[in-house]
Amino acid sequence: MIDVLYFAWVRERVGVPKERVETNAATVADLIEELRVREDRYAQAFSDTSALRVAVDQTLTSFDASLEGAREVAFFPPMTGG
Amino acid sequence: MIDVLYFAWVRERVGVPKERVETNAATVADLIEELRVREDRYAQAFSDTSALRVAVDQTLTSFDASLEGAREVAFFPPMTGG
Amino acid sequence: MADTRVQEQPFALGAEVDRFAAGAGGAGAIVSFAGVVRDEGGALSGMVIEHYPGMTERALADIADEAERRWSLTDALVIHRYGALGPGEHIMMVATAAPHRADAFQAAEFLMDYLKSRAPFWKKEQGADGDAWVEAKADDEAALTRW
Amino acid sequence: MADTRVQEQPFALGAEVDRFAAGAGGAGAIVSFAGVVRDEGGALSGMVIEHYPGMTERALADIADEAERRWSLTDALVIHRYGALGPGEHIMMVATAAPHRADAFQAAEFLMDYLKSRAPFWKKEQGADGDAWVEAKADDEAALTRW
Repeated sequence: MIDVLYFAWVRERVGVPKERVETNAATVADLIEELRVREDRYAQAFSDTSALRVAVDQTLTSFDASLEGAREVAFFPPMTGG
Repeated sequence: MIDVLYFAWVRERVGVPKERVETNAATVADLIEELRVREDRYAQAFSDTSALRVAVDQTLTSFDASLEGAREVAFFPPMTGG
Repeated sequence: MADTRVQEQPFALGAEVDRFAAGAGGAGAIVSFAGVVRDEGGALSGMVIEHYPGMTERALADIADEAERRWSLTDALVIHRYGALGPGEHIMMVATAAPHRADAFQAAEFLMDYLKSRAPFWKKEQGADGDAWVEAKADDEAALTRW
Repeated sequence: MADTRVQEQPFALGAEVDRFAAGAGGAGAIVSFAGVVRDEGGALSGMVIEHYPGMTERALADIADEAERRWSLTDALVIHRYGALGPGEHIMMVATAAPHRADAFQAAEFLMDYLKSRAPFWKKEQGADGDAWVEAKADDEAALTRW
Protein backbone atom coordinates (compact mmCIF):
# COMPACT_ATOMS: atom_id res chain seq x y z
CA MET A 1 0.00 0.00 0.00
CA ILE A 2 1.25 3.41 -0.94
CA ASP A 3 -0.21 6.91 -0.81
CA VAL A 4 -0.41 8.43 -4.28
CA LEU A 5 -0.90 12.21 -4.56
CA TYR A 6 -1.82 14.27 -7.62
CA PHE A 7 -1.45 18.01 -8.09
CA ALA A 8 -2.63 20.68 -10.54
CA TRP A 9 -3.99 19.31 -13.85
CA VAL A 10 -2.87 15.77 -12.97
CA ARG A 11 -5.20 15.97 -9.95
CA GLU A 12 -7.98 17.32 -12.16
CA ARG A 13 -7.62 14.48 -14.65
CA VAL A 14 -7.42 11.72 -12.07
CA GLY A 15 -10.28 13.31 -10.15
CA VAL A 16 -8.88 12.94 -6.61
CA PRO A 17 -6.02 14.68 -4.78
CA LYS A 18 -4.88 11.53 -2.97
CA GLU A 19 -5.60 7.81 -2.77
CA ARG A 20 -4.16 4.67 -1.24
CA VAL A 21 -3.05 2.24 -3.91
CA GLU A 22 -2.52 -1.51 -3.48
CA THR A 23 0.59 -2.21 -5.52
CA ASN A 24 3.75 -4.24 -5.74
CA ALA A 25 5.29 -1.95 -8.34
CA ALA A 26 9.08 -1.91 -8.01
CA THR A 27 9.58 1.50 -9.61
CA VAL A 28 7.67 4.69 -10.34
CA ALA A 29 7.44 3.67 -14.01
CA ASP A 30 5.90 0.31 -13.01
CA LEU A 31 3.32 2.11 -10.86
CA ILE A 32 2.41 4.38 -13.77
CA GLU A 33 1.88 1.35 -16.01
CA GLU A 34 -0.39 -0.27 -13.41
CA LEU A 35 -2.46 2.89 -13.06
CA ARG A 36 -2.63 3.58 -16.79
CA VAL A 37 -4.45 0.30 -17.55
CA ARG A 38 -6.91 0.65 -14.68
CA GLU A 39 -9.16 3.40 -15.98
CA ASP A 40 -9.25 5.95 -18.74
CA ARG A 41 -8.79 8.90 -16.33
CA TYR A 42 -5.36 7.53 -15.38
CA ALA A 43 -4.52 6.92 -19.04
CA GLN A 44 -5.40 10.61 -19.62
CA ALA A 45 -3.30 11.83 -16.72
CA PHE A 46 -0.28 9.76 -17.68
CA SER A 47 -0.56 10.05 -21.46
CA ASP A 48 2.63 12.10 -21.74
CA THR A 49 5.06 11.43 -18.94
CA SER A 50 7.54 13.97 -20.33
CA ALA A 51 5.05 16.60 -19.08
CA LEU A 52 5.11 15.10 -15.58
CA ARG A 53 7.36 15.26 -12.55
CA VAL A 54 7.44 12.80 -9.67
CA ALA A 55 8.38 12.97 -6.00
CA VAL A 56 8.90 9.91 -3.80
CA ASP A 57 8.51 10.66 -0.09
CA GLN A 58 8.54 14.39 -0.90
CA THR A 59 11.82 14.38 -2.80
CA LEU A 60 11.96 14.99 -6.56
CA THR A 61 13.21 11.93 -8.40
CA SER A 62 13.10 10.15 -11.77
CA PHE A 63 10.62 7.66 -13.20
CA ASP A 64 13.03 4.77 -12.77
CA ALA A 65 13.31 5.43 -9.01
CA SER A 66 12.65 2.44 -6.74
CA LEU A 67 9.49 2.34 -4.61
CA GLU A 68 11.00 0.00 -2.04
CA GLY A 69 10.03 1.29 1.40
CA ALA A 70 8.30 4.34 -0.11
CA ARG A 71 5.25 5.67 1.75
CA GLU A 72 4.20 8.43 -0.64
CA VAL A 73 4.44 9.08 -4.38
CA ALA A 74 3.29 12.36 -5.96
CA PHE A 75 2.69 13.19 -9.62
CA PHE A 76 2.44 16.74 -10.92
CA PRO A 77 3.34 19.02 -13.84
CA PRO A 78 6.54 21.11 -13.81
CA MET A 79 6.36 23.53 -10.90
CA THR A 80 5.48 27.20 -11.33
CA GLY A 81 6.41 28.84 -8.06
CA GLY A 82 7.90 32.24 -7.40
CA MET B 1 37.49 83.28 -14.12
CA ILE B 2 36.30 79.80 -13.29
CA ASP B 3 34.84 78.15 -10.19
CA VAL B 4 37.05 75.34 -8.94
CA LEU B 5 35.57 72.83 -6.50
CA TYR B 6 37.35 70.22 -4.39
CA PHE B 7 35.84 67.20 -2.64
CA ALA B 8 36.90 64.63 -0.03
CA TRP B 9 40.66 64.48 0.63
CA VAL B 10 41.37 66.83 -2.26
CA ARG B 11 39.28 69.44 -0.45
CA GLU B 12 41.12 68.71 2.80
CA ARG B 13 44.54 69.16 1.18
CA VAL B 14 43.62 72.34 -0.68
CA GLY B 15 41.89 73.66 2.44
CA VAL B 16 38.79 75.12 0.79
CA PRO B 17 35.75 73.51 -0.84
CA LYS B 18 35.48 76.08 -3.61
CA GLU B 19 37.29 79.11 -5.01
CA ARG B 20 37.20 81.40 -8.03
CA VAL B 21 40.36 81.12 -10.06
CA GLU B 22 41.70 83.65 -12.56
CA THR B 23 43.05 81.54 -15.40
CA ASN B 24 43.50 81.31 -19.12
CA ALA B 25 44.21 77.56 -19.00
CA ALA B 26 43.05 75.87 -22.19
CA THR B 27 42.60 72.42 -20.66
CA VAL B 28 42.11 70.75 -17.28
CA ALA B 29 45.75 69.61 -17.36
CA ASP B 30 46.89 73.20 -17.93
CA LEU B 31 44.81 74.38 -14.97
CA ILE B 32 46.37 71.70 -12.76
CA GLU B 33 49.86 72.87 -13.77
CA GLU B 34 48.97 76.46 -12.92
CA LEU B 35 47.64 75.50 -9.50
CA ARG B 36 50.48 73.11 -8.71
CA VAL B 37 53.13 75.84 -8.89
CA ARG B 38 51.13 78.34 -6.83
CA GLU B 39 51.39 76.84 -3.37
CA ASP B 40 52.49 73.65 -1.72
CA ARG B 41 48.93 72.68 -0.71
CA TYR B 42 48.01 72.46 -4.41
CA ALA B 43 51.18 70.52 -5.15
CA GLN B 44 50.09 68.09 -2.39
CA ALA B 45 46.55 67.79 -3.72
CA PHE B 46 47.68 67.23 -7.31
CA SER B 47 50.78 65.13 -6.61
CA ASP B 48 49.26 62.00 -8.20
CA THR B 49 46.65 62.78 -10.81
CA SER B 50 46.03 59.07 -11.43
CA ALA B 51 44.26 59.14 -8.02
CA LEU B 52 42.03 62.02 -9.15
CA ARG B 53 38.89 62.41 -11.18
CA VAL B 54 37.64 65.61 -12.79
CA ALA B 55 34.25 66.99 -13.79
CA VAL B 56 33.76 70.02 -16.02
CA ASP B 57 30.37 71.67 -15.59
CA GLN B 58 29.24 68.67 -13.54
CA THR B 59 30.07 66.07 -16.16
CA LEU B 60 32.89 63.57 -15.68
CA THR B 61 35.64 64.07 -18.21
CA SER B 62 39.37 63.57 -18.81
CA PHE B 63 42.38 65.75 -17.97
CA ASP B 64 42.84 66.78 -21.58
CA ALA B 65 39.30 68.21 -21.73
CA SER B 66 38.99 71.80 -22.95
CA LEU B 67 38.00 74.55 -20.52
CA GLU B 68 36.62 76.78 -23.23
CA GLY B 69 33.34 78.21 -21.98
CA ALA B 70 33.51 76.16 -18.78
CA ARG B 71 31.99 77.71 -15.67
CA GLU B 72 32.93 75.05 -13.11
CA VAL B 73 35.69 72.48 -12.67
CA ALA B 74 35.69 69.95 -9.84
CA PHE B 75 38.51 67.69 -8.60
CA PHE B 76 37.94 64.67 -6.37
CA PRO B 77 39.09 61.10 -5.69
CA PRO B 78 37.29 58.09 -7.26
CA MET B 79 33.70 58.08 -6.05
CA THR B 80 32.47 55.76 -3.31
CA GLY B 81 28.69 55.93 -3.46
CA GLY B 82 26.15 53.21 -2.97
CA MET C 1 19.54 30.83 10.01
CA ALA C 2 17.12 31.42 7.18
CA ASP C 3 13.44 31.89 7.91
CA THR C 4 11.05 30.20 5.45
CA ARG C 5 7.27 30.44 5.57
CA VAL C 6 4.43 28.91 3.56
CA GLN C 7 1.14 30.60 4.27
CA GLU C 8 -2.31 31.31 2.88
CA GLN C 9 -2.73 34.78 4.39
CA PRO C 10 -1.20 37.93 2.88
CA PHE C 11 2.09 39.33 4.18
CA ALA C 12 3.15 42.98 4.55
CA LEU C 13 6.12 43.43 2.20
CA GLY C 14 7.52 46.66 3.66
CA ALA C 15 7.12 45.51 7.26
CA GLU C 16 8.86 42.22 6.44
CA VAL C 17 11.73 44.07 4.73
CA ASP C 18 12.11 46.36 7.76
CA ARG C 19 12.05 43.49 10.25
CA PHE C 20 14.52 41.51 8.14
CA ALA C 21 16.89 44.47 7.77
CA ALA C 22 16.74 45.22 11.50
CA GLY C 23 17.65 41.63 12.34
CA ALA C 24 20.42 41.22 9.76
CA GLY C 25 23.21 42.42 12.03
CA GLY C 26 26.44 43.41 10.37
CA ALA C 27 25.06 43.27 6.83
CA GLY C 28 26.04 46.06 4.47
CA ALA C 29 23.62 44.96 1.75
CA ILE C 30 19.95 43.98 1.88
CA VAL C 31 18.20 42.71 -1.27
CA SER C 32 14.51 41.92 -1.49
CA PHE C 33 12.37 40.50 -4.27
CA ALA C 34 8.58 40.39 -4.38
CA GLY C 35 6.44 38.58 -6.94
CA VAL C 36 3.14 40.29 -7.70
CA VAL C 37 -0.04 39.02 -9.42
CA ARG C 38 -0.19 40.88 -12.72
CA ASP C 39 -3.55 41.79 -14.18
CA GLU C 40 -2.32 41.64 -17.79
CA GLY C 41 -4.20 44.81 -18.66
CA GLY C 42 -7.40 43.58 -17.02
CA ALA C 43 -7.31 40.15 -18.71
CA LEU C 44 -6.67 38.33 -15.42
CA SER C 45 -9.05 38.43 -12.49
CA GLY C 46 -6.73 36.52 -10.17
CA MET C 47 -4.98 33.23 -9.56
CA VAL C 48 -5.13 30.20 -7.32
CA ILE C 49 -1.89 28.64 -6.10
CA GLU C 50 -1.85 24.96 -5.20
CA HIS C 51 1.03 23.46 -3.27
CA TYR C 52 2.21 20.19 -1.74
CA PRO C 53 2.04 20.56 2.05
CA GLY C 54 5.04 19.02 3.70
CA MET C 55 7.21 18.88 0.61
CA THR C 56 6.85 22.65 0.13
CA GLU C 57 8.25 23.45 3.58
CA ARG C 58 11.15 21.04 3.03
CA ALA C 59 11.91 22.42 -0.44
CA LEU C 60 11.97 26.03 0.80
CA ALA C 61 14.22 25.18 3.73
CA ASP C 62 16.56 23.17 1.47
CA ILE C 63 16.79 25.98 -1.12
CA ALA C 64 17.49 28.59 1.58
CA ASP C 65 20.12 26.35 3.20
CA GLU C 66 21.82 25.91 -0.15
CA ALA C 67 21.90 29.71 -0.65
CA GLU C 68 23.50 30.14 2.77
CA ARG C 69 26.10 27.48 1.90
CA ARG C 70 27.01 29.09 -1.42
CA TRP C 71 27.16 32.75 -0.43
CA SER C 72 28.37 34.70 2.54
CA LEU C 73 24.98 35.75 3.98
CA THR C 74 24.09 37.04 7.40
CA ASP C 75 20.43 36.07 6.88
CA ALA C 76 17.83 34.97 4.35
CA LEU C 77 14.03 35.01 4.26
CA VAL C 78 11.50 33.26 2.01
CA ILE C 79 7.72 33.74 2.25
CA HIS C 80 5.43 32.04 -0.28
CA ARG C 81 1.65 32.15 -0.31
CA TYR C 82 -0.88 29.61 -1.58
CA GLY C 83 -4.63 29.80 -2.16
CA ALA C 84 -6.59 32.54 -3.93
CA LEU C 85 -4.89 35.83 -4.82
CA GLY C 86 -6.22 38.92 -6.62
CA PRO C 87 -4.39 41.22 -9.06
CA GLY C 88 -1.74 43.34 -7.36
CA GLU C 89 -1.40 40.99 -4.39
CA HIS C 90 2.07 39.86 -3.36
CA ILE C 91 2.58 36.16 -4.17
CA MET C 92 5.91 35.70 -2.44
CA MET C 93 9.07 37.41 -1.36
CA VAL C 94 12.70 36.63 -0.67
CA ALA C 95 15.21 38.77 1.18
CA THR C 96 18.94 38.32 1.59
CA ALA C 97 21.47 40.13 3.77
CA ALA C 98 25.22 40.02 3.24
CA PRO C 99 28.36 42.02 4.03
CA HIS C 100 28.72 42.78 0.29
CA ARG C 101 26.16 43.45 -2.42
CA ALA C 102 27.30 40.82 -4.92
CA ASP C 103 26.51 38.02 -2.46
CA ALA C 104 23.12 39.48 -1.57
CA PHE C 105 22.10 39.90 -5.22
CA GLN C 106 23.34 36.50 -6.36
CA ALA C 107 21.74 34.66 -3.47
CA ALA C 108 18.40 36.40 -4.11
CA GLU C 109 18.50 35.46 -7.80
CA PHE C 110 19.45 31.89 -6.93
CA LEU C 111 16.53 31.65 -4.48
CA MET C 112 14.14 32.94 -7.13
CA ASP C 113 15.40 30.62 -9.85
CA TYR C 114 15.01 27.61 -7.57
CA LEU C 115 11.63 28.65 -6.20
CA LYS C 116 10.34 28.99 -9.78
CA SER C 117 11.22 25.47 -10.84
CA ARG C 118 11.92 23.37 -7.74
CA ALA C 119 9.39 24.40 -5.10
CA PRO C 120 6.07 22.48 -5.43
CA PHE C 121 3.70 25.31 -6.28
CA TRP C 122 1.34 25.40 -9.27
CA LYS C 123 -0.43 28.54 -10.41
CA LYS C 124 -3.83 28.59 -12.08
CA GLU C 125 -4.77 31.89 -13.67
CA GLN C 126 -8.36 33.06 -13.82
CA GLY C 127 -9.18 35.01 -16.94
CA ALA C 128 -12.11 36.09 -19.04
CA ASP C 129 -11.79 32.90 -21.12
CA GLY C 130 -11.78 30.64 -18.06
CA ASP C 131 -9.06 29.17 -15.89
CA ALA C 132 -5.71 27.87 -17.10
CA TRP C 133 -2.73 26.30 -15.38
CA VAL C 134 0.39 28.38 -15.90
CA GLU C 135 2.90 26.47 -17.96
CA ALA C 136 6.49 26.24 -16.80
CA LYS C 137 8.80 28.25 -19.04
CA ALA C 138 11.84 26.70 -20.69
CA ASP C 139 13.67 29.91 -19.69
CA ASP C 140 13.03 29.20 -16.04
CA GLU C 141 14.40 25.68 -16.27
CA ALA C 142 17.39 26.99 -18.24
CA ALA C 143 18.04 29.64 -15.56
CA LEU C 144 19.04 26.87 -13.14
CA THR C 145 22.05 25.90 -15.23
CA ARG C 146 23.90 29.08 -14.32
CA TRP C 147 24.27 28.05 -10.67
CA MET D 1 9.50 57.80 -14.84
CA ALA D 2 12.16 57.10 -12.30
CA ASP D 3 12.16 58.96 -8.99
CA THR D 4 15.60 59.96 -7.68
CA ARG D 5 16.26 61.70 -4.37
CA VAL D 6 19.38 63.06 -2.67
CA GLN D 7 18.72 63.88 0.96
CA GLU D 8 20.34 64.32 4.35
CA GLN D 9 17.47 62.95 6.43
CA PRO D 10 16.84 59.23 6.94
CA PHE D 11 14.29 57.36 4.83
CA ALA D 12 11.97 54.53 5.87
CA LEU D 13 13.03 51.51 3.80
CA GLY D 14 9.90 49.38 4.24
CA ALA D 15 7.51 52.28 3.69
CA GLU D 16 9.42 53.27 0.52
CA VAL D 17 9.28 49.68 -0.78
CA ASP D 18 5.52 49.54 -0.10
CA ARG D 19 4.86 52.88 -1.76
CA PHE D 20 7.01 51.91 -4.74
CA ALA D 21 5.33 48.51 -5.11
CA ALA D 22 1.86 50.07 -4.88
CA GLY D 23 2.70 52.55 -7.63
CA ALA D 24 4.41 50.11 -9.99
CA GLY D 25 1.28 49.14 -11.89
CA GLY D 26 1.45 45.97 -13.95
CA ALA D 27 4.80 44.85 -12.58
CA GLY D 28 5.18 41.20 -11.70
CA ALA D 29 8.57 41.68 -10.06
CA ILE D 30 9.81 44.21 -7.50
CA VAL D 31 13.48 44.25 -6.47
CA SER D 32 14.93 46.47 -3.77
CA PHE D 33 18.45 47.01 -2.51
CA ALA D 34 19.48 48.88 0.62
CA GLY D 35 23.01 49.80 1.64
CA VAL D 36 23.57 49.82 5.39
CA VAL D 37 26.37 51.35 7.52
CA ARG D 38 28.29 48.35 8.91
CA ASP D 39 29.84 48.57 12.34
CA GLU D 40 32.68 46.15 11.49
CA GLY D 41 32.28 44.45 14.84
CA GLY D 42 32.25 47.71 16.74
CA ALA D 43 35.33 49.14 14.95
CA LEU D 44 33.29 51.83 13.20
CA SER D 45 31.34 54.49 15.01
CA GLY D 46 29.79 55.94 11.88
CA MET D 47 30.47 57.66 8.59
CA VAL D 48 30.10 61.01 6.92
CA ILE D 49 29.08 61.15 3.27
CA GLU D 50 30.13 64.16 1.18
CA HIS D 51 28.57 64.82 -2.19
CA TYR D 52 28.58 67.30 -5.06
CA PRO D 53 25.27 69.17 -4.99
CA GLY D 54 23.94 69.66 -8.48
CA MET D 55 26.09 67.03 -10.12
CA THR D 56 24.73 64.35 -7.77
CA GLU D 57 21.14 64.97 -8.80
CA ARG D 58 22.10 64.90 -12.48
CA ALA D 59 24.16 61.73 -12.11
CA LEU D 60 21.35 59.88 -10.33
CA ALA D 61 18.77 60.95 -12.91
CA ASP D 62 21.10 59.98 -15.77
CA ILE D 63 21.84 56.56 -14.27
CA ALA D 64 18.15 55.86 -13.66
CA ASP D 65 17.26 56.99 -17.20
CA GLU D 66 19.90 54.66 -18.60
CA ALA D 67 18.46 51.74 -16.59
CA GLU D 68 15.00 52.50 -17.98
CA ARG D 69 16.41 52.59 -21.51
CA ARG D 70 18.21 49.26 -21.16
CA TRP D 71 15.54 47.20 -19.41
CA SER D 72 11.80 46.87 -19.62
CA LEU D 73 10.88 48.55 -16.32
CA THR D 74 7.57 49.92 -15.13
CA ASP D 75 9.34 52.09 -12.54
CA ALA D 76 12.64 52.78 -10.74
CA LEU D 77 13.57 54.55 -7.51
CA VAL D 78 16.91 55.79 -6.16
CA ILE D 79 17.34 57.43 -2.75
CA HIS D 80 20.85 58.36 -1.53
CA ARG D 81 21.69 60.10 1.72
CA TYR D 82 24.58 62.41 2.57
CA GLY D 83 25.86 63.80 5.89
CA ALA D 84 26.46 61.94 9.15
CA LEU D 85 25.21 58.36 9.54
CA GLY D 86 25.51 55.92 12.44
CA PRO D 87 26.03 52.14 12.33
CA GLY D 88 22.95 50.28 11.11
CA GLU D 89 21.52 53.32 9.33
CA HIS D 90 20.40 52.97 5.73
CA ILE D 91 22.76 54.82 3.38
CA MET D 92 20.77 54.47 0.21
CA MET D 93 18.28 52.31 -1.64
CA VAL D 94 17.24 51.45 -5.14
CA ALA D 95 14.05 49.74 -6.26
CA THR D 96 13.05 48.45 -9.68
CA ALA D 97 9.75 47.13 -10.99
CA ALA D 98 9.36 45.10 -14.16
CA PRO D 99 6.99 42.63 -15.78
CA HIS D 100 9.68 39.92 -15.39
CA ARG D 101 12.23 39.24 -12.68
CA ALA D 102 15.36 39.16 -14.86
CA ASP D 103 14.83 42.80 -15.88
CA ALA D 104 14.16 43.93 -12.31
CA PHE D 105 17.26 42.17 -10.96
CA GLN D 106 19.60 43.29 -13.72
CA ALA D 107 18.45 46.90 -13.59
CA ALA D 108 18.92 46.99 -9.79
CA GLU D 109 22.46 45.60 -10.09
CA PHE D 110 23.23 48.07 -12.87
CA LEU D 111 21.98 50.98 -10.75
CA MET D 112 24.14 49.84 -7.83
CA ASP D 113 27.26 49.37 -9.94
CA TYR D 114 26.90 52.85 -11.40
CA LEU D 115 26.04 54.51 -8.10
CA LYS D 116 29.18 52.98 -6.56
CA SER D 117 31.58 54.41 -9.11
CA ARG D 118 29.82 57.18 -11.05
CA ALA D 119 27.71 59.11 -8.58
CA PRO D 120 29.68 61.88 -6.80
CA PHE D 121 29.58 60.63 -3.21
CA TRP D 122 32.58 60.12 -0.94
CA LYS D 123 32.43 58.21 2.32
CA LYS D 124 34.61 58.93 5.32
CA GLU D 125 34.54 56.28 8.00
CA GLN D 126 34.92 57.16 11.66
CA GLY D 127 36.79 54.53 13.65
CA ALA D 128 38.72 54.12 16.88
CA ASP D 129 41.94 55.03 15.04
CA GLY D 130 40.48 58.22 13.59
CA ASP D 131 38.75 59.05 10.34
CA ALA D 132 39.60 57.67 6.92
CA TRP D 133 38.25 58.22 3.43
CA VAL D 134 36.91 54.96 1.97
CA GLU D 135 39.03 53.96 -1.00
CA ALA D 136 37.32 53.00 -4.24
CA LYS D 137 37.68 49.28 -4.95
CA ALA D 138 39.12 47.99 -8.20
CA ASP D 139 36.27 45.42 -8.09
CA ASP D 140 33.70 48.20 -8.21
CA GLU D 141 35.30 49.82 -11.24
CA ALA D 142 35.62 46.39 -12.90
CA ALA D 143 31.92 45.70 -12.23
CA LEU D 144 31.01 48.42 -14.75
CA THR D 145 32.55 46.51 -17.63
CA ARG D 146 29.78 43.90 -17.58
CA TRP D 147 27.12 46.38 -18.71
